[in-house]
Amino acid sequence: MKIMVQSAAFELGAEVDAMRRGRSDIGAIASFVGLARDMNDGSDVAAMTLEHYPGMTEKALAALVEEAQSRWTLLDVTLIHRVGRLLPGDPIVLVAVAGSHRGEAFAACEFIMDYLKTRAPFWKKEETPEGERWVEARASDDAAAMRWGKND
Amino acid sequence: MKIMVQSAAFELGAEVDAMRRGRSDIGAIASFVGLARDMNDGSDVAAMTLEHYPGMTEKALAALVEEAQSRWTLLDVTLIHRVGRLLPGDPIVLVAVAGSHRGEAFAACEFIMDYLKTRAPFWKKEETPEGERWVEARASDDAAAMRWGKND
Amino acid sequence: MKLRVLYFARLRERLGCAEETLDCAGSTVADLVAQLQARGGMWAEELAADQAYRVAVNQDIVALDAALSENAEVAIFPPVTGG
Amino acid sequence: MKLRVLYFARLRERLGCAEETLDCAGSTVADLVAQLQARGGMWAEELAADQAYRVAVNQDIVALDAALSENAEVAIFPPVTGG
Repeated sequence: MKIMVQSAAFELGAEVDAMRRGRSDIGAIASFVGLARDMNDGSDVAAMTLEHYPGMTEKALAALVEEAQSRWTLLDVTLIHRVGRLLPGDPIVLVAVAGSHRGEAFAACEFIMDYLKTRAPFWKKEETPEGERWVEARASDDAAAMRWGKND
Repeated sequence: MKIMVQSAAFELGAEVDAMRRGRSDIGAIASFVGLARDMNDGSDVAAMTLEHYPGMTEKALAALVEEAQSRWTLLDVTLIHRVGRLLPGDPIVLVAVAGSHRGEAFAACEFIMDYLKTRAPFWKKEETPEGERWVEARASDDAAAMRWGKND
Repeated sequence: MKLRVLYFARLRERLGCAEETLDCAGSTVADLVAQLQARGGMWAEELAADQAYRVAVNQDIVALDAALSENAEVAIFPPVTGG
Repeated sequence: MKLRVLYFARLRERLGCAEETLDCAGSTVADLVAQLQARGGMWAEELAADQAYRVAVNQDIVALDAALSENAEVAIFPPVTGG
């Protein structure tokens, strides 16, 4: 298991290769990369800055991964979230889940992303032609997290 | 869109980088890699050979991707399936789906894998201590494909 | 009518045939299958009604009542197991 | 009781405060929020009942009726938007 909060870029290929290196019991690796877009809510976005809550962030991410591991039988999980200033096209977040079979790998990967969107203390500030603005939380993200059922 | 049937290995990182290179409208890339395992149905597997139906395979994979594109708004899809002899730990199949948002990227990626498992003409033969054996189709794969609803 | 018939995977091995060209007296996939079953032996066994196999005509999977056409490419194979 | 209170993102900017140490007269998160609202101005505005904000105590998100403890680390922030 690997959980990182970092300003540096990450490499999807290197992370997934590290998960499977030297083992032959993994049948499925589902992964996700979230990227900074050049457009959001109808405005051009020149750059964004990701703020977080050091200490709580690591704890919240570890809790997400633990929760996923309690729901599905997983062989490995990698979760990397970047902070600081990012440009359109830059990768923001990576989740990779290794399992014996694809169903649980897909489910756990999407679950971690959905929960991360509502529970991990990150905030995005965008630079647009109209000035800087904090991204507002989306009701659709709450709805996505809700479909996994209550567990508090 | 890229669809390949090949005996050569593929690189997840290189494929995903190729999808996002030079563009900043992609917000989400969901991907999947299926790997050859050292164990199946209670037997050690030393190697497997993937047979396919040249001509129909390419057509079937293109149809899967088209069907996914008709169901979701996707920005790009890459689908690579290997054939020939593979060893435990070797990657067999790669699906990567780029979208504006994560929900459709995840759904389309899982949909393509589920349909591929029941509709694309590939067959696996395993080498086990008890001899060679053809892998039997799984009812769970039919069930996984069924949940996307009928479309014939 | 003249057909090109392909067999794959376990079926190819059991039937000892990867590909053949034949004349089919009937007009549907079911007619072709009946004609092949009539060869007896492995053909009767592997293509029996309770066996799981799939048929593609011109590279599209079809049902047993699908029509055949002159020079069609017909493939008979076990349920697929890729991915 | 003595508390360390942290503010993040839009709230940090609006309140002009990233972190403070204060004495809280009450015993729950709601008591602390009421005490901060009583400062008036931006504090009253941003922490009003109809504003969406979250509170974490010792780095766990909690409800307004959660209890506080001596030297707790309390964080107040907008709904999260990472990923």
